[in-house]
Amino acid sequence: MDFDFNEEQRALEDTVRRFVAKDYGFDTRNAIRATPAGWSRNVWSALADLGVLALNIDEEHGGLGYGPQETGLVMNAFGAGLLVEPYLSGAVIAPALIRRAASADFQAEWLPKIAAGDAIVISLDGKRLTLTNGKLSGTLRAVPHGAAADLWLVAKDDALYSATPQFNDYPLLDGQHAADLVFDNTPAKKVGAGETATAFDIAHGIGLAALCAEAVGIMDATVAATTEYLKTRQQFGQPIGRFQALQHRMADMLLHLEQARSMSWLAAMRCTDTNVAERQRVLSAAKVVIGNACRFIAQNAVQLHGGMGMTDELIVSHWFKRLTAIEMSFGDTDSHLQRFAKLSRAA
Amino acid sequence: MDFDFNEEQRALEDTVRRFVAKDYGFDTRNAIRATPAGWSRNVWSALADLGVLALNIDEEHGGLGYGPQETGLVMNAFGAGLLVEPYLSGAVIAPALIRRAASADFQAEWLPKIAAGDAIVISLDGKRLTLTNGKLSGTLRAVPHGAAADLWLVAKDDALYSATPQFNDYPLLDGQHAADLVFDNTPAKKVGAGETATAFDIAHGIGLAALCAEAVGIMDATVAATTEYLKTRQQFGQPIGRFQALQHRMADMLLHLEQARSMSWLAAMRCTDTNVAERQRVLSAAKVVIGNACRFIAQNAVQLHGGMGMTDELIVSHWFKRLTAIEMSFGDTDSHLQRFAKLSRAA
Amino acid sequence: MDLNFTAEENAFREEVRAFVRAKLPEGIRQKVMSSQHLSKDEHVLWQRTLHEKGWGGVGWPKEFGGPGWTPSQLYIFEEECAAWGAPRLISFGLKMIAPVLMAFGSPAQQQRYLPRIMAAEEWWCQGYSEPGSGSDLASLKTRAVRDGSHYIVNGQKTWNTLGQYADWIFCLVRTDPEAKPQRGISFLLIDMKTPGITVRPIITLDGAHEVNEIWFEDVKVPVENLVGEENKGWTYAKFLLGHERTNIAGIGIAKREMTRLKRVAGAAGKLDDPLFAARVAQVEIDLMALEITNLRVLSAEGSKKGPGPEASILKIKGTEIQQSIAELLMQASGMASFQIADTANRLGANYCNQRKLSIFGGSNEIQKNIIAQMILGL
Amino acid sequence: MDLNFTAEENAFREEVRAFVRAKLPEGIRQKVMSSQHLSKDEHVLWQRTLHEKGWGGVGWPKEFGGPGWTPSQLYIFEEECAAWGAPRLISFGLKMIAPVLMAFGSPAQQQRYLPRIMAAEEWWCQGYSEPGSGSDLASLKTRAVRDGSHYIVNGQKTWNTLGQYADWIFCLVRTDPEAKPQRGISFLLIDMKTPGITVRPIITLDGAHEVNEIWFEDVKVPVENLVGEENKGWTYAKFLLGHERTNIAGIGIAKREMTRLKRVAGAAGKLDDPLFAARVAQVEIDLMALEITNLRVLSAEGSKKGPGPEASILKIKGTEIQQSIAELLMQASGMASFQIADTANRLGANYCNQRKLSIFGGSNEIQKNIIAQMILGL
Repeated sequence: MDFDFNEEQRALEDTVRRFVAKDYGFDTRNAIRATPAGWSRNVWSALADLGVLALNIDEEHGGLGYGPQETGLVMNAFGAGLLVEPYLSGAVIAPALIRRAASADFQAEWLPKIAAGDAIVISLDGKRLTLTNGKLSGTLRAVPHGAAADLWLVAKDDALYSATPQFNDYPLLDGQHAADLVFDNTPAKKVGAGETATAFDIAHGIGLAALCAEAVGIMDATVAATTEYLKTRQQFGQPIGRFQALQHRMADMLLHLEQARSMSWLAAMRCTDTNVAERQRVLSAAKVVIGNACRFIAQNAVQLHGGMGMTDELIVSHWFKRLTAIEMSFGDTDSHLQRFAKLSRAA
Repeated sequence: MDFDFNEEQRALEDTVRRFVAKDYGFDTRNAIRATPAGWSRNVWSALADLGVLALNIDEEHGGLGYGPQETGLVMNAFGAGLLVEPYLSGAVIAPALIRRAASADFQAEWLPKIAAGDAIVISLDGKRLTLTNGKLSGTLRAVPHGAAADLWLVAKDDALYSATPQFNDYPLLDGQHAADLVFDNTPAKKVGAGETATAFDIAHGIGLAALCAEAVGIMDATVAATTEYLKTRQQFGQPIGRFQALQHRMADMLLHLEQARSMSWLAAMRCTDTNVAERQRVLSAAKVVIGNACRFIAQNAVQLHGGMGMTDELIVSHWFKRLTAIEMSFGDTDSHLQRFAKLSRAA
Repeated sequence: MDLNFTAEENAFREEVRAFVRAKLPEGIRQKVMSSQHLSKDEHVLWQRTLHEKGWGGVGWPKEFGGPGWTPSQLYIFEEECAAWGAPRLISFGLKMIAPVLMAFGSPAQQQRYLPRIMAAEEWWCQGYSEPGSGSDLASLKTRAVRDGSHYIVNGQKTWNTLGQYADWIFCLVRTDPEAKPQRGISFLLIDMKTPGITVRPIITLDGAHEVNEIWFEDVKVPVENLVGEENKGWTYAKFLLGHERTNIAGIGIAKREMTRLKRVAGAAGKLDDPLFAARVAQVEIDLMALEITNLRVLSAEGSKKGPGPEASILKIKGTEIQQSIAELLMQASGMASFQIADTANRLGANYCNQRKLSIFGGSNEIQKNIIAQMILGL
Repeated sequence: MDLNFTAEENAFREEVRAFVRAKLPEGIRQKVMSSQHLSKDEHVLWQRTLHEKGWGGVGWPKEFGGPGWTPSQLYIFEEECAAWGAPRLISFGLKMIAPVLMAFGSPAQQQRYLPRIMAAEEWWCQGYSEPGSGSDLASLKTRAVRDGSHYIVNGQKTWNTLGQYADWIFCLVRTDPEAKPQRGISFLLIDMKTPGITVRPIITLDGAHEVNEIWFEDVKVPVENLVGEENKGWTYAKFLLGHERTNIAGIGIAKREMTRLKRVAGAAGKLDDPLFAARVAQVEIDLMALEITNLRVLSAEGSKKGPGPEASILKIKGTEIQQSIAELLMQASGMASFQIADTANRLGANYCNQRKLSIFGGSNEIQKNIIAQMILGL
């Protein structure tokens, strides 16, 4: 066993952390959030320059050929910085799906564009859509960054299609955008076939592991900021961090954080496991631990910041909202707990 | 609304509390517990003299004609004293069942005996027994005080029977006894018919309300004893009750206790309600609140007593065990939570 | 012991119910039922509607023009109002400054201010907390220096709720900086139109403008606006905090929101999920218990003066329950609840906003200190 | 980063597994698997079996006759032993006094005591806590007064685990009552057969005799039984407490009991209850996470000396998980688990007994203090 990151991984982490610290401060992020699109093409180009859009793309297609561990390090940093760009959808999940489910031609055309920041692809689960005579119909609600795409991919009936829906874009409380996508006899072009469902499940799992890493990045920052607040905020003639009840609350927050960190690493490790049951079991366990941690840390960070935690001015309230959203995303805690129970019983 | 007890009720409460304080101390109780039967006929006679065996019996049958409220006051005191006699089964549930389900002749014969302490009747749910040609068969496990009876009553197929099973008596960790009762083509004599299932459900509900009151009596004593311990136990140069984390734990224990007390009163009020759904809804809610409180208060009382809470010498560890048993009796918290959810949805 | 309401109380409930259903405008009701913030005009309209009925002074004794209700009647009134979706009463005038003026104000102050509170002619706000003085309120620093017939006030207040609508603010100010913290505080009434007052909005995490910071820069306050005696303000402040805790459990609102939760969750199919259904049931049960606990406290208050430390039990459990319901409402609709533009439901924003309940009005941590020390004697 | 064990480690696991399965007597295994207390002979037998294999000094370096395992090997060993139902190693000798003697004892002490611990020829027990000194250990009062070549010891120790079997006790005693509490403590080794020692059983709430009180009345202890320097005992005591926390999370035992829980609950049909199944799943998930957290701490320890404050995280979560499993096991069998005579399962008694886990070995409250102060710097 080895719990250390190698030098290459550390360098990547440093690069991304420096980018967030220097070019993606809280004010910058809020200014981007206030624009109609709610995210920035300039930032996207900067991410391409950093190389992080190429992370999940193999070298023959212009990528770096990294995996979930490196993605996790990037997501840690983007989490703390509350990045509002469609990184998870466009640079993690979509390439993971394309690599596994699209035709060679499609890969050759699109993966280099994604790596270079020239195209954003959003992948969709077609289960709730109907496909008749090569045309898709149906509505997908609240798709994260659903309107930010240059190309939409739909996994449906063991094949992969591209199609262009109508959309209704809107901002969410956590600073991200989502869209309702409407397919209405929309022509669908087949761009891959075979093992699509498995590929989609793995890509989705890679996304879930990345989401877990984002949450850990936010929780790390939240616990640190709350600790710092307790050291500086004075009441009754001493820092409030001297009060034992608050100390114990912070200890509980740290317990949640460390358990979440462990499961985030395990999820990164197992999200590409070919054993379906084991992969899903670990991912569900990770989402449960991280969901519980999100809830506990978010609520208590606001509580311990008192009134200040309720203001829009402090980043802690924005971390709170993003953590709340993460708990509800990719299946909520209850649903993963029940999936785990079922898988664990079958095991 | 009126949350006060009347003078008659207060006098009853005083009598019982004085009895426990004077004649049923911790050592006396433990000596009784160490006997093979695990309870005392002498104490039973003393209870008859106090009048508390006549509580749930109407005046025409030699009783006092009281109800669940007065029973609750008695159970509060017996709870704190950890009474090991079969009061709940023999003096609360059985008379409640007999009054509602037995023939007039049977009532006239047995209720006065129960009131006078001359007979102990245990009532049983016959659902898991078979009745063929007037003979009962089947085994009922872990019946509280199942071996302490002079007469066993079985509610089966909307009629009430008396029958005499074989039994295997054993002591439990909480100081009470239970027995496995074996019916093996045991002759059953019909002693009442009609509305038996309803009568049994009401009698069982009256028992549940009384059990809740017993729990509140124990929790009251437990919270008081733990508070006292925190005031006297010194560590780090001060009473440990000065430590804020322990203060907040005690506050949480008090919250549980007061919510439990409220529900115990509501249960006493509604356990004879003729609206089945409302009666069961309140009783399930009460059991959930009291079950959660039992668990929280018992575990934390031991925790806050430290090593002392783990010893057999302190009464707190015996309260712990009885509270643990109560949570599992008459349907555990999960089962009542689910029954409540179902009833509440149907309402 | 009898846990049922009397026939008179039930008749009173019918009267309130009929009145609220007849008089509450549907538009206001819809906003309340979907967790939207109300405008000043909407609040004022409802208060004036109550006033016309003779119910303007909710919680006030008859001698000051109130309806003179018993605690049970007050409870029934608030429950029926909440159930049908009437606005919360704006408490700063009615339930905070009014009881203080009745107990400690001069007859002139009582006559000047109380009728206008009842008639919603003047809106009050609260000047207690400061950036450096939250839980430790007695450390407040806003200074008032006597200068002839005036006090000159300098300092800053914060977490001022709805002060953007206010005509008056009641303020705790330090008049003797040499004395022990609690001994040098006075209680002043300040006209919000006085020069030198600046109100700056604080936007909260749900994106709403509900609270403010207020700066005082050489604000001249006539000495007749002092309540009671100089340097005795801490006594009045604590009296006010006690009264603020009436109806602190928010049972009526919680019951309304519980009904909403069961409707929303049922429609979303979430009650078919046994875990979700169990969590809803657990909160519903806790609420049932708290309602009885609340009535017990009310009943005990009948004999005493004002709510005792038991109110801390109601504050903690009441806010926990309201927060749990808000959370379950959000979870029942999932990420759809996070749409900023969804003003018709606001379930995500409502969850965020309700986090304040365990912070404001004496944080739940402070309430546990009170329970441990005042009730348990630790 | 690689969260898999190496091929060498996997081979080692196979070796341990094969050994345990071949050598552990079935009778002992059955008792462990059903939460029964073991006799002294059974403990000794297992320790001697390990010793014959060369594994008597579990956790010890090679220079003192131990197998010299890495932290990962130690972890694997404990996990495999637990899984198959081997007895817990009796830690008082192996994991408490032995590391202290290795670090601070004289060569003569090391040669005298260590081999007999490894061979289970002498049984040790612990004399730390006193009736007035639990969490606040440094306030201990047992006195040792130097009298020529002996110390004369008077006082009382408590919560002494399995001292009824012990040949030796290591004791913290006060040798300088004038110094600050921590500065006047010494570390003594005392022969349990010395006149003046009385052992009184403490029966715990599950009815078992696992702990004792020990009285010392003019007990003569040769000065060569002092460990290290006089009045420096607090340093050695803290070192010991650090070592006590190796394997504190109890992952191996928790995994075994989790398997048992799923078997018992499945047989009782409780896994068909969605609420119960969810609670089992939650604990299983927490345990999965803690296993990784434990391995992370182990891995970080490789570079450092002894477990740091992170061990407090393992203590808290580990005991919470073990207690939850014990509770679910009890609930799965309901009141049937409360039969005193049911020695074949002891699920009720086991639940009661496991409450000690969050109290002993530094209460979980003390562990949270450590986390807040040592890790978070509050």
